[in-house]
Amino acid sequence: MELFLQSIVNSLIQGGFFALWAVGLVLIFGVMGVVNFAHGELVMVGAYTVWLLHAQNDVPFLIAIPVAIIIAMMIGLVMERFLFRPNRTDPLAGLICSIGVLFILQVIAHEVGGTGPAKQVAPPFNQIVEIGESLRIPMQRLFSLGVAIASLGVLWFFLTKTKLGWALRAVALDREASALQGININRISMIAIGVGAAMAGLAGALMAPLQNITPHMGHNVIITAFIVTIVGGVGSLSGAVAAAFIYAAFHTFVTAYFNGTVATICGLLIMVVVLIIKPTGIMGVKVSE
Amino acid sequence: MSIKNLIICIVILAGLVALPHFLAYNFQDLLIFLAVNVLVVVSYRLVTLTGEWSLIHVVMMGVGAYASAMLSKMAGFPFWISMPIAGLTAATIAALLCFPLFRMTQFYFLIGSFAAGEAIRLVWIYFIDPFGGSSGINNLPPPELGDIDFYEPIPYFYMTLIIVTISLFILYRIEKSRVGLTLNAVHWKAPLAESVGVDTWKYRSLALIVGSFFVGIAGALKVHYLGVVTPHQFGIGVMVFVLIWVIVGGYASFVGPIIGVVVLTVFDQGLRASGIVDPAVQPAVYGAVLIASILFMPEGLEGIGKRFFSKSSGENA
Amino acid sequence: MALLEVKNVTKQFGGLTALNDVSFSVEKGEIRGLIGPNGAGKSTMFKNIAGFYTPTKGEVIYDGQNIAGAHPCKVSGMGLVRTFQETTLFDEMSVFENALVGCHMTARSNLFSAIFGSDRQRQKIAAEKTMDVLEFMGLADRKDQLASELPLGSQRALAMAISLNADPKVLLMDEPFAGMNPEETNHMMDLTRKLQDKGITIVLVEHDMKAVMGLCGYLTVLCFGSLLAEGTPEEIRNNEKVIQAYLGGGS
Amino acid sequence: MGITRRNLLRGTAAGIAVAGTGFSTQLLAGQKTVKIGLNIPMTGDYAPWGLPGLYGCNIVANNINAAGGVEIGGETYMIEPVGYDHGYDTEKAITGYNTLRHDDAAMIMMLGGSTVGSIIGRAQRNKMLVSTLLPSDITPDTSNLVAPSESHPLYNCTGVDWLADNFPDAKSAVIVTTNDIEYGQQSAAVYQAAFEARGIEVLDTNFHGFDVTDFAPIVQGLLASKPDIFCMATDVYTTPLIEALYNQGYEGKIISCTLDLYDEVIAKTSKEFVEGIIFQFPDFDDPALQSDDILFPDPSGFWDTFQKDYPGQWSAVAWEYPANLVTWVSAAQAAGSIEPMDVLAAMKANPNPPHVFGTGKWWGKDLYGLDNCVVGRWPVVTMQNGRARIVEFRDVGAWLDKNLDILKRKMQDLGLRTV
Repeated sequence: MELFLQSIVNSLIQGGFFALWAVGLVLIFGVMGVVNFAHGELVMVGAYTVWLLHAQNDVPFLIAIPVAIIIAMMIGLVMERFLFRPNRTDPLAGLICSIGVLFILQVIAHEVGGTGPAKQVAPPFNQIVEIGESLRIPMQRLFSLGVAIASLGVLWFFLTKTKLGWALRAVALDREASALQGININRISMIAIGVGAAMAGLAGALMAPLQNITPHMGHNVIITAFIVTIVGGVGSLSGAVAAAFIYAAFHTFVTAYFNGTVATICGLLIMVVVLIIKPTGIMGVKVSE
Repeated sequence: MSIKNLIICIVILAGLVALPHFLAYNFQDLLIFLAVNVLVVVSYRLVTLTGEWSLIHVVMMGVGAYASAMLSKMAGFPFWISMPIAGLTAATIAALLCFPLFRMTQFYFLIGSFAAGEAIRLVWIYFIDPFGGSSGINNLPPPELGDIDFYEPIPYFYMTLIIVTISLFILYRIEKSRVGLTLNAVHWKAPLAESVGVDTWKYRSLALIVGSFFVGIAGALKVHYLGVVTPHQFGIGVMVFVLIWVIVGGYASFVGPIIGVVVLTVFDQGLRASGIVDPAVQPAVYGAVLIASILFMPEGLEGIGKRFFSKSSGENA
Repeated sequence: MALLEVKNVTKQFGGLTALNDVSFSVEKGEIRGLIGPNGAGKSTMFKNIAGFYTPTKGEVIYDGQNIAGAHPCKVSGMGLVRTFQETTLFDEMSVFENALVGCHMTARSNLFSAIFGSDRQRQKIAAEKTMDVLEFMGLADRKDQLASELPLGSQRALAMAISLNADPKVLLMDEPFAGMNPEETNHMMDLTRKLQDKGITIVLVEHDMKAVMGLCGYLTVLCFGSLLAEGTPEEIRNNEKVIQAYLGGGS
Repeated sequence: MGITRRNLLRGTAAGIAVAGTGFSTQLLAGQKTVKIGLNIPMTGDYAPWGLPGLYGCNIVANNINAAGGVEIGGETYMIEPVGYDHGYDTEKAITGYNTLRHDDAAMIMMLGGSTVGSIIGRAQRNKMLVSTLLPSDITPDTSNLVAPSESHPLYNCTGVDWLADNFPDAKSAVIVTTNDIEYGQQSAAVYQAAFEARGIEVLDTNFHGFDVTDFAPIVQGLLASKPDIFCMATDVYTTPLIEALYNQGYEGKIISCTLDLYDEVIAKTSKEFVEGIIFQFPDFDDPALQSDDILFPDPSGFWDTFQKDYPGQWSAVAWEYPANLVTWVSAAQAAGSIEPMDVLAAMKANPNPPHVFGTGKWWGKDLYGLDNCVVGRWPVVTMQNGRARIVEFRDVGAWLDKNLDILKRKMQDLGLRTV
């Protein structure tokens, strides 16, 4: 029972991270049609920023987070303007460019951090919340969960309640029709990648005190984000968020009660099965021919 | 093949036969890997002819490599038998994968092929018996033929050169044949091709199976020189390099990917030997080259060469 | 016996009925027009015949066989070939290569013959046949140009050439006159008649009433997914129901 | 912050400086030089198990050269460590091997695993001497491959023995490690055997992949069985694992293979929490190492120089490659030659080969098929007041003599190769 409760809390925390990773990927793919392979590296940049500012130079954690978001966002905007925009007609070119960015960001991280073991950030909130007799949740993890859910809420509000959000969703549904309606595609693309990259940077910043920080940490991020995106439906943000929490729960429980390796294999298999049975994902919409 | 092209091919082959004798010992190994990589990119091009970009190609190379390694290590098969079986094994696995994979196209196919490839790699890692887990299979025997010592790079290079040349010739024949024409047709307008009776599923599968056969052979060639096969040799990082070679070289023509892999390998070694760039920084140089080639030469190096030649020949005329 | 027979075909999408129990038959050698106002179900019927849709109910009998739900490439392999509404070509291939793909059924080769060139004779015949078709369509002198570089009229002709090279017994044409000026339309009408002279049965889905009336011997009219009327152009022109439908639906 | 010594700029500068040869001592004209190759990962995920070794070798070689070099067979040689970065890639390992061999390296030192697998067949034919840090690379066919210093993971038995002697109430354990063969599974097998030999029940062994980001589920799953001992047979993830234990309020014993980064662990948990964690790798300024039976030259001077020149880079391999270098020097002096096969013969001829923590013996025939690794004393280290300190040395060889059958069985259960 204790393990069960702990696992539910863990699932929520992991789900929050998975969702932050995946919404950016979905936004960028939806609006620009580009698979951003460097998305995991944006997360890594967020984590390195916190390591560099907070752990190395004693900048307060709560200031390091917005800086991480801004840096990731700037990188995203540069990618949009100079790589994705000139290649808008050729999604493959955009994908390949993002692989180029992936290499460059990894090397920059390597140069900033130097060789050596994985970087660590001591948790700024090191209290532990005890609920009942045996449920112990570190404050740091609760904080991450809260911020993740809050930012997903803000994103939801932005997309559904603001004019810009409507425009963004319209572009994601049908780019040409939106352009004909007078929507500025360049502007919407910049907003999409800005928001997506910011979410990735935020995720990285929140993860920094919780896990090993290495230049290659983006690899796991992108694989998980792919699984979540595919299972949730490539064009669907709500699907991605739902899939993120479902997949996190699945992975956490299989890991806690069985084995993490089996959890990963099952994750890949689920993805392949979803691709075969319903390539548009559990909540995706079929795009007409 | 025109007489001119034939002469060019013969000159290049003659050059390749002479080349290792002018190289330092450690560069002779690189020549073997380069020849193998040429087969990898050219067979990959056959897969991409139908317009689908697969991320499973390098894993298929691994399927061939593991097949050959296991046959020679556990069943004592000579290389000359295990190598073709390696190709057939990769082709068989590819044929099985066609059923799920070709239900998808474009982005979904890309991700689906990636997931299927990762799943195969995980199988190698987690089933220690018989795949050897993360450390793979060691001490693979080199080929045996008379008194030739295939531990030495030059004989191994010549053998690789012969097998790769035959494979390239076959792949070239396929591309220039009616089959190649149909594959192209499937790429440009699948519904139109179907409207005149082309079974697009069959042709997509054919491309994947034939491409996998040759990359399986390439895998066997590679690991019998290395002496060891591990799951890490066939990771997504290696696949990314195949993509880079093909795209930087130019995937519109048969020679483009070959130019890509040769130029970038020479560039890579030059960079390393020059000592200008710290090895740790090299991936960033690769990344920059990749981006630059997409932005400034969409047809790849091959396109630049073609433009240069057509321009100069135009001036001569 | 009719060459192509549509029997009680119904097609539903979710709760929406696009075609409701439609039946008609096409005789060998005729030019049949399939017309109707917007949303009448012409395109849906076209796709049901060509194998892109599977009818919810009913049969499509071609040459004595039920082909309902058969894959497009099987249908075309049997001689029932479709053309496309908008110009659809293999853009990055030459005119000759485009047309050459057309004779897939007679000239396709397997891997063995591709590698060893054992079907050289067959490929030579295919190339000659392709040149004949290009000659017929008036494209022979453009054979090495890229398809995407042709003017619109020639592109349509090339699309026809591809279909023609597949030796169709029945040619399903999807709005071949859309977007053409009167001169191009006349040229296309001549070509279509020449195809009929070659013994090819033609089914036209078309909006351009002038062309349909001029070409077709017999018309089938659909409205709101149901069969409204059938008859010669003269009969249809005077059919009250048809006039009503066009006036009502066209407003 | 406790990690200010990880000075950013100096770390980066050091990383670039090594891109050359890593050899800085000025040579006098006419002097002879012997090159020792390091065919190791210096970039990528495996760099922490390669690069610090090159740094360490540079320090040791500089010290030897500054003292006038070594005399071998009547000639005075300067020692030059030459590094080649193979990034843990089998192709590059071959190129590195050939490059170093044609650069006249007298021995080639490697990390181990598949990169050794790809070159060892050639080394046998070329009569090249190769050293590895993983004794499990040794097979009956690899007579030129030696493991003279590191006996990963056989030494794990000493920590378990010490724990069982000093905490007899600890009766059950769980083990967590990575699912790779070379490091994780080999190490887990030794721990399983060591626990069984002392009557400690292993409740659960968790093999996880390298893709884990959140260790809370793994740790919570393992703690559900209420073990007395939490055992980490891994070295990549000790920090997040101990952090997860801390978050769970774990109160039992912790034993680990390594704890190189204990400063960071303390920063993430507390000094009190890490107190008493048992592991196997000492800091080289440890008082217990400053004695005559330690056969590593000037351990505390080495430690000081390393911390000064390469801050934040210390790991177990920092002294293991240099230890192999020292072993080579003494064997070459005994052989009076730098020819690889002469040196190998001299190494093997010594019944009491020098080992970092005292003399050892050649061992391995009964497990790997060849007596090509040295086992001897190994320190048991615990955390004491925020520092790693040796509590005792124990004899790995004696344990193996007694418990080989258990170890073999455990290895076979995991599908690992034994003779």
